[in-house]
Amino acid sequence: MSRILTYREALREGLDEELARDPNVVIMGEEVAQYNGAYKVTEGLWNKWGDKRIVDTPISEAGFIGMGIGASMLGIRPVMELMFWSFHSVAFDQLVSNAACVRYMSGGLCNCPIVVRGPANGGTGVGATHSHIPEGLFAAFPGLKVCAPATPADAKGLIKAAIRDNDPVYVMENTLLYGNTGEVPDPADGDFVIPLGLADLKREGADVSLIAHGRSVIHALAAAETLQAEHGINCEVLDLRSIRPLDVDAILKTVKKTNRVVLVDESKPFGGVSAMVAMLIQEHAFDDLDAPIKRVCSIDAPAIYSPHIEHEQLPNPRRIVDKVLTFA
Amino acid sequence: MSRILTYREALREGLDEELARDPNVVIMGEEVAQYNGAYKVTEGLWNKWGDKRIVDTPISEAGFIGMGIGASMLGIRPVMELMFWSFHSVAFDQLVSNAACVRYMSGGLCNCPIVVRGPANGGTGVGATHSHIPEGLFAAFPGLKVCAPATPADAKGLIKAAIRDNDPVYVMENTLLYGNTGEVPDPADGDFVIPLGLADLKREGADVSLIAHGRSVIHALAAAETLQAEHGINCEVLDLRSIRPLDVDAILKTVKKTNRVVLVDESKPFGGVSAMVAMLIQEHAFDDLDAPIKRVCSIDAPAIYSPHIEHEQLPNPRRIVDKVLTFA
Amino acid sequence: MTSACSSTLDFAGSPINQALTPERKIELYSQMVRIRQFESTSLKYYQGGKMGGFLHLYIGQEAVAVGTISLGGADDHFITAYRDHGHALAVGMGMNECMAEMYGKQTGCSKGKGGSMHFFAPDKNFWGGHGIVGGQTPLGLGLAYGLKYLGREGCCLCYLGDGAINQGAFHESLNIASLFGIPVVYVIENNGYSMGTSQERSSAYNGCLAQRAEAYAIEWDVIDGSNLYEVRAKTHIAMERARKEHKPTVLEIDTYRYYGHSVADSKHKGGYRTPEEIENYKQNHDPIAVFKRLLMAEGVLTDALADQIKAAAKTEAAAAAKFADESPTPTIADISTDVYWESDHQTPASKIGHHFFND
Amino acid sequence: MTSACSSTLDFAGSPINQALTPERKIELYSQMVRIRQFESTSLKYYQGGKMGGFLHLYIGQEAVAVGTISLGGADDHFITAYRDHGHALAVGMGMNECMAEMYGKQTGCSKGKGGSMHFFAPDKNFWGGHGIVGGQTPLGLGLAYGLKYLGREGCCLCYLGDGAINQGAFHESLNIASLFGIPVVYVIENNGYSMGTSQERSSAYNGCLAQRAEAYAIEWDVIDGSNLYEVRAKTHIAMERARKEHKPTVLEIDTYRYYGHSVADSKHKGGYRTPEEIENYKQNHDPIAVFKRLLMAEGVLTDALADQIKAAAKTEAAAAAKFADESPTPTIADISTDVYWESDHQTPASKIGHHFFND
Ligand SMILES: Cc1ncc(C[n+]2csc(CCOP(=O)(O)OP(=O)(O)O)c2C)c(N)n1
Ligand SMILES: Cc1ncc(C[n+]2csc(CCOP(=O)(O)OP(=O)(O)O)c2C)c(N)n1
Ligand SMILES: [Mg+2]
Ligand SMILES: [Mg+2]
Repeated sequence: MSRILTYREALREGLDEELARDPNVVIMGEEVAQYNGAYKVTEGLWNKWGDKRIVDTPISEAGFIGMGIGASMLGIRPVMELMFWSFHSVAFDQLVSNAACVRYMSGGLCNCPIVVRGPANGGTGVGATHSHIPEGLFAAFPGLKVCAPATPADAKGLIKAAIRDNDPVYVMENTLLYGNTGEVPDPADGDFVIPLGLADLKREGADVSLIAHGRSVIHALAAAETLQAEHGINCEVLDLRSIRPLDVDAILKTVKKTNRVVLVDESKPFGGVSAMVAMLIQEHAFDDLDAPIKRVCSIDAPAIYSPHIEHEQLPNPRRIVDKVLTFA
Repeated sequence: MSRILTYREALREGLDEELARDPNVVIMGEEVAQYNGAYKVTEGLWNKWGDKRIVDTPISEAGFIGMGIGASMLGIRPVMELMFWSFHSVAFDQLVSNAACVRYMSGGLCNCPIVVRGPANGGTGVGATHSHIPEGLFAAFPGLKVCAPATPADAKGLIKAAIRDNDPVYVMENTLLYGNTGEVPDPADGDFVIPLGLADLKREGADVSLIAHGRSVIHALAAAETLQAEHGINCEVLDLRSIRPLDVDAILKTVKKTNRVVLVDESKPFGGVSAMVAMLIQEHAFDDLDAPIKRVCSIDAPAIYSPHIEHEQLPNPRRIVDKVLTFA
Repeated sequence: MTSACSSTLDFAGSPINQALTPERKIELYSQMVRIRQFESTSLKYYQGGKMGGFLHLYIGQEAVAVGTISLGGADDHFITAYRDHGHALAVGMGMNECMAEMYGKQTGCSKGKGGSMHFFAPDKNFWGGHGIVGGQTPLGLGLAYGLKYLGREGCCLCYLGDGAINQGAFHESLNIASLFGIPVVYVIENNGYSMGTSQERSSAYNGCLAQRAEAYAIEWDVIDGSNLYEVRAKTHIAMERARKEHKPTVLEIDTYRYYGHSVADSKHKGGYRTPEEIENYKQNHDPIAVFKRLLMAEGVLTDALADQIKAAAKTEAAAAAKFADESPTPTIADISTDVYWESDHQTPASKIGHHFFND
Repeated sequence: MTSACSSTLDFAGSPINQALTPERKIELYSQMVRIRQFESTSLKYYQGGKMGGFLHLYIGQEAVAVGTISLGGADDHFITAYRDHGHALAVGMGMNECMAEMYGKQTGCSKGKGGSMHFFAPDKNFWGGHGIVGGQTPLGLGLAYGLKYLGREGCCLCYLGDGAINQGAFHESLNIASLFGIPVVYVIENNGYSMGTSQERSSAYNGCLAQRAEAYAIEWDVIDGSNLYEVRAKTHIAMERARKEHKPTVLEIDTYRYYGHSVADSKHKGGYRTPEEIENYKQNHDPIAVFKRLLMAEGVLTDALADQIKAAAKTEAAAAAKFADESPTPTIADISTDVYWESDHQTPASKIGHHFFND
């Protein structure tokens, strides 16, 4: 049996279950406790679990994320909220030098079982400094793991996998998905964990593969419907879910099936997740491609504020449809 | 007439000329003045220009780089040294949120004519946190410019272009190149500036294109000699020099000529500059490729310390030769 | 909130306030009223769906921006965080371009690219509007460094919140400011809360927040932010210290916000703050009411004039909303401008290599 | 350097030092000598081309690591910066694995992956060895947080340099330490210089560096780092405050490095420091010589025993160099291990999806 939950509720349920499962799991971040979270992901958890397990921090991301990393070396499993993933910029050293390198530099003596989570997206009218899209940025650092769930079930399954993972995992959520609903298996039916590194074929198709992650998956699915209905083009939609580890096999499989690829990626076009996926496809499925791999990324500028236009800067169903139609 | 200078001297000459040319150019960083620079790039400049123009700062990268950015909005042109580019991690907010976004968020009212420079490489036995390779990381941010000179002449020409540019330019030098020598035009023969965005064909060839930047260019040239001498394979070597702006035309031109590409890039393989270059090539020269684009990147792990092995983790001539031979 | 550190001297009598003409006093009063009316109008249209993102209201804090900025000369510069509407109007920005910015219109001060948190007017020495908490503090240091470098006798006022003092970049800035002798005045607008977190829950300190300055051998003071005269009198000293001696100061101005952290903050009344606390401030410490009483006692202001000022401000704000509403929206092409100076100016440098990577 | 803040009490008589047996005193003396011999030997082989990267010598500072770490119990933890050899030996790491690490060998404490700046021994409560200036300060906070979370009565000693105090992350850590009541003791090893920059040119402060702690209502003290008894007596107080009251402390231990910042630093003698300054420290404040004099006066140590200790340490260091030299080098395959716990342990999670992207 499954229930309909919002993405936010699904995340919260995942956090709650892991808090129950392991006394060393501790949630920390700005406004996560008494205020119930800026985006209410942690709502009710402080009431239920109290001061020790749910910790409000000052606005000191370098300080508290570094603290979480230090504690994790002793066996604590901190799950740290960045109110926006964009605030990675003030804790970058902790995120890429401490978390990503401490195991390596110690020859495997130190472990760093942390999770950092929060919304990592544009489209909410908050301007450039609050709208960075850092999946590709962090996936570039060996030692780190990155995932970006698109649905409530994936959000729950992946946050639980992230917490149990013994390496640092950065979970990129999306403010514009928090209110989305979807089926999530009932806890009574067993522990629901989605392993990192497993893509999910969200729609089967024969003509073109749309490969995406995060909110772009939702856009890709919408575009696929339009393309089917209005143009008779049957798109397959592959949701990467996890960026590192990456399900390269699933990527190659859909490419071999359709021979045409559009990557949908909210990143800015220089780099991002999609440039890497393109690199992998052309390397490993060169002869399966009937046409160049195409991309729909954010338009290449810092994020614009204007609510009238910001959704045009991001991937959206119309832009995906237009891009697919250029194959014709 | 040109002289033989080291890469270090060429940089210094470029800095010195720009200090003379524009009274608003100011050099700042840790140990750049009285100590003559950790890597002696600024040697003698404090003696010549004094406290106002050459400024020693505390070990506060966020503070002094933010200070430089603020001053640049008023028309000062700070050239800031990061003792290692790896220390970007403690000034990331300044580097990617202030410098990259302030022009945009102000609708073009603020300018940010800064330069940040320093060594950005592995291979010096200093371990993972001191060996980040951030060209691709910063090029991903629209609003920023990034270049990585491989020769003394390019180092001088690019640092001068960077200082005159009215946008933030991040110059990625290389400790292992500082002592390399090469011809640099004589100042008496006129102002020597190499524009950003112009690649340089460092070696002509017909069979395979090696596309690289920074120290990888030197390796590519060495590999090309071996391939010619031992295998009769004639490689073309394109030095990107500038990562953003990027000379896409030059890239496509060499691809169209040789139809085979090996990208050499010290970045870690997830992303980096090379994944982007591969994306561009397959997109714009799909039919010109006779084989998948291949890459020689750093082996995918944090940088190892051991001097016995660290050069095996990085691109080197042997690894490039081996990769080119896989085309056979 | 009034601080224990703050005393009750006769700030009206201080020379810098004595020098104010009645006209100028009315102007300062009007500015505070204009800010409040502008914001009330913003709130109305924000709730009406005209704006995106966040709306951080300044209402309750008006005497800080108006009092401090009123001291600025040609070479004094200003920079603040995301709660920036008060400062923007106080430096002389028009309601039109500010409102249009929030509406995301081409006519906005930042062409609709920055939004509520990112107002800019370099021509008025106002350098934003910055969204990353504490991020403006090294920039303010840099503006002041630039002034000194250029040999101008001016200073930079850099504003930050009570929560922002716990960002590392601020401390790095304080050390450099003291060490290098930089003419920067840091103004902590202490409204008692960072989002839902009280000052006590976010900061450890001795005495008061400004006292952290002692760690860097920097002068500091605490100011009652409900009293515009006190704000001016004490800030003037700091600014003179900066301009004449190239020495920084940290000021803590105790103040209060009537609304939530942003409009989305539903817990600000009855959640982390009691209704009584809010009411007490409104009744006893409202900066506009306090100044009104002072000016009426001085015979400078009458009820009628006050009403007229308020009505004019309301009309002005309504007109700004109309202006914003009727202004054109940015186009898709606008997304790609203002990224690089060289590209915007079509310089030779902008024509070499690809600067943009849109597929 | 002795600080004005530091007094000359009879630290030998403090209970924590009274409790030392003669054997333990000799052991502490020997540890300092071992560190110095280890480092002299390192220097020799560094100059002989056996090591890569930097070599930051600790010589002159031995009483800091040995004195403070000698106070550690089963639940006390340690973390430091890149100048980490002294701490490593003081926690009980062997010369072999330390030397081999610098030689970049498989038998190194970090398998040759970390190098001189990154020694680790979690089994001895030693958490590195960190190269980014100030980067270890939030980690040390976290170790202490973890101890409190786990209900252990211990503390974390987190070392940093006089230059490192100007990194923002340290200030963020101080605020959190005070606010949350974290059992961390920050030990500023003030050797007067950060590379070629004197304390005066890098830090603005009142009184002394440790006094910055007042900004966060944290206790602080200044210690003469040439006197091991003083180091122990005062650090013990701070550690007890942490263990028993969950309160942080900032200690400033005045000390000196005989060599350059790293071996590459040629200006340390006659450049930014006078030869006289160096000579004065060596003559009058050398921690090993000072302790030797004390122990000889106490009748615990003789010249003969001292010579014997030194000779043994020298032999031990030479053997370590031999061990390192003869140890196997890492292989190319070794580059790819120790990246992910899951991969190293071949867990099910490690087998799903690509973790590595080598072409
Ligand atoms: C680095 C960073 N962390 C967190 C935030 C989210 N945030 C925005 S404002 C704010 C509270 C700031 O409070 P304070 O400094 O007291 O200013 P006030 O809002 O009271 O004016 C927080 C946590 C941010 N914008 N930047
Ligand atoms: C963030 C950062 N900036 C700069 C450096 C380069 N660096 C390494 S050590 C050092 C000086 C540190 O001096 P101090 O803290 O006094 O420690 P000491 O070397 O005296 O032990 C500098 C500038 C670095 N490693 N990390
Ligand atoms: Mg506040
Ligand atoms: Mg020092």
